[in-house]
Amino acid sequence: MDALLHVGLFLPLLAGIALLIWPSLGRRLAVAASGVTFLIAAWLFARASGEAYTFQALLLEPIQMYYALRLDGVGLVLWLAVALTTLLAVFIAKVPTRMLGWALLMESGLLGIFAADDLILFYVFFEATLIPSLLMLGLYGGRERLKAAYTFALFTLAGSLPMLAALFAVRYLGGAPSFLYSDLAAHPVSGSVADWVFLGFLVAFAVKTPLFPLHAWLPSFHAENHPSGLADAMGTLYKVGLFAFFKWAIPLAPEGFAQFQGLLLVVAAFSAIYAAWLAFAAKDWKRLLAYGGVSHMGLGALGLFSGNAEGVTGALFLLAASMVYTGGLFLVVGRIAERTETLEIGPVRGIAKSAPALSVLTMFLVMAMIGLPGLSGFPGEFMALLGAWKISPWLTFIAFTAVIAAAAYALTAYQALFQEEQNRVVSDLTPREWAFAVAIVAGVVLAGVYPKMFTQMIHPLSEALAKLLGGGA
Amino acid sequence: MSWLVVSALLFTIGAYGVLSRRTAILVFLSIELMLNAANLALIAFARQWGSLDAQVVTLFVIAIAAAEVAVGLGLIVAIFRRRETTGVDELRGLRG
Amino acid sequence: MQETVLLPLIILLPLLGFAVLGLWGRRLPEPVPGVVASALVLGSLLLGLVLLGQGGARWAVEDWIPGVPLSFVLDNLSGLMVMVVAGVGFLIHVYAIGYMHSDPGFSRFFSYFNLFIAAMLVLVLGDSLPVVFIGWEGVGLASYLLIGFWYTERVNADSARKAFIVNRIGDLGFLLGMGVLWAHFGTLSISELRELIAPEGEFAVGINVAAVSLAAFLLFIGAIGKSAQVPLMVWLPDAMAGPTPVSALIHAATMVTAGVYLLCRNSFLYFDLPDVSFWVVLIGMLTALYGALCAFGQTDIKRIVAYSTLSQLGYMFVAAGVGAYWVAMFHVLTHAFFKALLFMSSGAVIHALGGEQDVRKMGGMWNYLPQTRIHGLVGALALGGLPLLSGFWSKDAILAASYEYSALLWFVMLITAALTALYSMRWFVLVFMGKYRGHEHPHESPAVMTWPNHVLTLGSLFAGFVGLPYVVQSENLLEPWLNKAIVHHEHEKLPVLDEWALILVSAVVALGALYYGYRFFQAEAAGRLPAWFTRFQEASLRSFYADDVYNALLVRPLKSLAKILFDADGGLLGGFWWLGSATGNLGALLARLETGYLRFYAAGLLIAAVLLVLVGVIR
Amino acid sequence: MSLVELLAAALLLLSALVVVRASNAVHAALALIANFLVIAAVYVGLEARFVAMTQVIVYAGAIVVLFLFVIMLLSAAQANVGKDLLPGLQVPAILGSAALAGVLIYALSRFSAPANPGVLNGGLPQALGPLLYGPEKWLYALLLVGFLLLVATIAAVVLVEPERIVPEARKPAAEEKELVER
Repeated sequence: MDALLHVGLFLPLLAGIALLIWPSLGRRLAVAASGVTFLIAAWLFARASGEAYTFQALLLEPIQMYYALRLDGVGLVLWLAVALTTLLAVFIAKVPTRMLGWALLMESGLLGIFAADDLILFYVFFEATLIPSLLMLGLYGGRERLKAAYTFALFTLAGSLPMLAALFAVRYLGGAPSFLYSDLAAHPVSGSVADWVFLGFLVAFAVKTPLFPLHAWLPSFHAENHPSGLADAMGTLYKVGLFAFFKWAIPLAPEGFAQFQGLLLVVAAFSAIYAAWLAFAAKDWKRLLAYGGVSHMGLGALGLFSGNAEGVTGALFLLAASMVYTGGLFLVVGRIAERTETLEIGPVRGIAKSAPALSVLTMFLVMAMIGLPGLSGFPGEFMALLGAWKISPWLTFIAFTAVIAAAAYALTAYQALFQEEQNRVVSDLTPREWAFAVAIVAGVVLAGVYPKMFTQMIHPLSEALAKLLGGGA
Repeated sequence: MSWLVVSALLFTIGAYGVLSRRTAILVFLSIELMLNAANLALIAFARQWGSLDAQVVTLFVIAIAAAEVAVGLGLIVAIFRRRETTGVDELRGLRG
Repeated sequence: MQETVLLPLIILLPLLGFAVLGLWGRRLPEPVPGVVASALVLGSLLLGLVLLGQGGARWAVEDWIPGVPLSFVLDNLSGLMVMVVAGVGFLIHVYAIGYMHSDPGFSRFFSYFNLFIAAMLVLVLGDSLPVVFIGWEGVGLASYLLIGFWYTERVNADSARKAFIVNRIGDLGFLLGMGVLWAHFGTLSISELRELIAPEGEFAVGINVAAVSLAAFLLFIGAIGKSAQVPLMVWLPDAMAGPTPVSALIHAATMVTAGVYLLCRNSFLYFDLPDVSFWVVLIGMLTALYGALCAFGQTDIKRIVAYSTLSQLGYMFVAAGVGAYWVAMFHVLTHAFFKALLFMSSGAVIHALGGEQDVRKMGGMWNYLPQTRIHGLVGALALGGLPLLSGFWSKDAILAASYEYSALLWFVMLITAALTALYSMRWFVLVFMGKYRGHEHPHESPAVMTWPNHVLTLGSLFAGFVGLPYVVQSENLLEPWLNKAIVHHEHEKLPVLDEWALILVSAVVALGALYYGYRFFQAEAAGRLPAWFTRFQEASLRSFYADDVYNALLVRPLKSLAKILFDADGGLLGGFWWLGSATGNLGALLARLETGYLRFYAAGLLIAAVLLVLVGVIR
Repeated sequence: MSLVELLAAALLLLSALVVVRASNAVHAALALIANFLVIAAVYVGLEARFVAMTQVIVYAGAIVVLFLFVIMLLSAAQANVGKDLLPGLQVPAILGSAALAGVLIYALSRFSAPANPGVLNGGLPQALGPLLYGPEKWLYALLLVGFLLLVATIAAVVLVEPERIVPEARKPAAEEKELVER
């Protein structure tokens, strides 16, 4: 099992490097590598027995840093989501071959983020993933790409620095013998140190969640990225903030979390409704999806910060699910943009007439995004709501008015593109796109109809966190 | 004790030289003066404490000063070749 | 009650139809998708009846999401709804084979239709609130897809979107209601909640009544949205943009009654909460009156019927509010028959006139459509409450129940009943009486459309006899059968004399109003109406400006605020950039200290040295 | 303080003043040599004989001579070249130096030597050698300094080397066209 863990983690990296050196290897290699990675993730998921897959090797003796991997239920679910989305993305996106290589590099980084069990290792993966993401934006982005890349880099780095400080503080002030999660969790910091440590993590992870007002980099990031949606899908996967809060920030400084909980709940609720509202005014698909994503993560954050088992499970489920459907939507929008040569909402209308299957696929993903029960968007949102209501009914009410707004913005945009008088004839799904559609529909329906498959992996860990926070199950 | 005072005065004079001289070579000379003042202080301390370590350090200072002079004068020559001047005030390309 | 995997099969059959028709339907020749879809619905109906005959069934997956089971139950209450949904649904499917003939989206239509049936069955059979909610939103989706079925017309797409969004407002109430129940009772299974809250026909001791009230109220908001009650009624008339079978099935017979069903299914929340029930009654009463008034001014044949649906839904809510849950379900049943019949007769007329929907260009159909005229007449009379027809019995039951609640309520409902009789006659007279005012060549519908209407006509005539008042039949069929599945308070029966008096009054009022309406609206057909009535009709046509008020108060401000915020959000990023350049400027300011004069720096060094030594010494 | 010592101190300060005030750079360099020689003498008096020798050989002998060479090479004997761009610095320079002298002397006045100092053995090579080359003390520092001298030598050579003609930079290869796959 160990070997599979490492293969899964580094195969995309190697394939990505190979693609960067020899682009003539082509998309086949990218699809094969991410396909194998997905199979490994699925195999590990299927074989999961409740015990996590772990591996440890001492890497840097003087500071007791380990190459430590731990793939527990949450990690497995997220691995599955990342591997599936990346596979779909490199399978479908029409991009220069080298860009596929960068995407594979990102995949390795993302898998590492979810598997790392050593805080330094986590930090390394967390930051290393930034590089391919930035390069994709900088190399293949639109006209304003450099400004967008600056913004993205500045926000991320401004977040990382406090996190680096917090990372050392949590070990040395907490008195842990190493950076291993188990050691750090056994020596949590307390008092005002905990506040500062949590604040440090908070800044870094809020950028990546993203929470208001640190979401400001996101719209331009998506709007300027390559129109194929590959980089956007990978960027969606990179929104790992909720996971990072769950795995690191909250368990390592629970007292700090308790200090900030009220504020965080307010911010999360505000993010949810604010972004949903903005999405309504968005004039192009990518900004719309960007704001929609912020809104969903706001709902997820509300669940996570409520700190009880169902809320946390909901948040993590929502995170994994939104990776797939938001990523998928970015890719589909990319395919549409290729046909209509614009991402703007408005100029092209009525294309459902000539591309019915495409319109159904889009409608399906849009419905998943606005949380239609029976699709993967719903269970996460719903559990987040159940958890959040216990903590703060009013905030829950305010935040979840976002589901009304979601229907409004998503259907308005859908109508503008697909319905009304036809003014453009486009081609319908190609066989390749059919394959993509079948895969993503299967995934979204499976997670929506039988969420138990995933929640039973996540829930025990959420319960553990809730217990740590004193809430109980 | 008194040599320490002399060393302090020498150092001050060197510092004054650095501030008042306008050619690079003379500034450099003043710096050598300051280095020597420091050396003198070290030797005086060595005497008072009876510590040979300070004398060893003095030797190092002399050796490093030699290296510094070699490089520093090389710089002055190279700059002179390009700018036809050794005036320190004229060399102000690095300003905010 | 048996555990059986056949129960989800009831749902899976139409779902299968949805998937198969959606994927491959376009390759099938025309009648095949319709036949397949109808057959599957019929299969569901038969399976449901068999299981019901065996005493009901249940099926569950525990911990579908943590703490919430995926569970279905078929008891008498859901059984009745299965009969209505799959039974009437089957008839309308058959009808649609004729109605949608030669539409390019023929197979797509039946695929959506099957999706709707599947979702509605999930809603009806669900035994845990999230499962009900799956169906709840699923029917919303199907409704959205079908209203916007002819999506190339902008107005259709707009109507579909409006329906979905307005429904979502109610859905939020549903969601939050579940949040309350979860927070206080830790379960969302309906049967478990029922055991916890009302174990023996009474609220359990020490229960948090405030929480139950809140949950009940929030769920009621969900019901308001789905059943188009005041103030969320604005979507239903616009929903008539869909094909007529859609209006018949979704926006008359089944989906819109889901709100009523929700109240009855969760009657254990409401039966002991007079405050919340008062709101239910009030909303229902307002809706009944509002719908009836709006129906007078409409010129679209389907919109008249749509407003009558609003009004009748109001009746059902009143029944549920006063605690007569079986009566509400009774009215759901009879209403399904006669309202589906009315819509499908309208459809037959529209079909006969080549798509014309304006009643001002109709009239005289009595002479052209020998079968549809009977359907239309029976439908209108049943709606109007002609004694002995199904509508009369269920409406009478509601009136009796509201009389027990309050005489004032009874009076308002009676007035509304009179209005109902009036506008149902207006519909009939404008469509069927007088001379034809259009230029088409009307022709009767094919058999595939008339036969379902025959069946519905029988239903409209006789369905009322399952729920006769006790003075006529001491124990009717429906009440004890339904009450096995409903938590409710036993009411004192009215004295025999009072009961007869009420029946008599409503019969007389209905007869009188029907007759007066028949006479009065022949004047409209001839274009001779009193001026006050014309003015009233103008306001009524615009549904008393509800849409305008919403647009002015909500939609436009929210939209423009969204625009403002969107720009402001760009400014937020600008704000971060400003922070960056402010730091840069500070740096530039400090950089001015870097004069480039070597000796200036040396002087700085000297001063620093002096200070350092000073600090070192003094310390 | 003996008379000789006072004389030496006076000579030191005087020659230092000449170094910083002389208008001819050659004079300044010569005054520096004088200063260094006097300091060497003082070192002898302070029981640092090996250091004194080094001072004479390295400082007075090599370094200052190097200075003289450079002055000659650049014909830079004239000390006050060009315009004084910072005329206002004179007064602060004097004041600052005086302040520095003040605080330094004040600092020294608060300092007292230990009662029984160790033995210096006249600062002879026999005494210094073991320290300088003893691996437990200064050996590695010595090696490092040696290395530093080597680097400085190379640096000096590179710095004063006449400029070479740099061949024209290669033009960047035409940007590789990447394949776009369907």
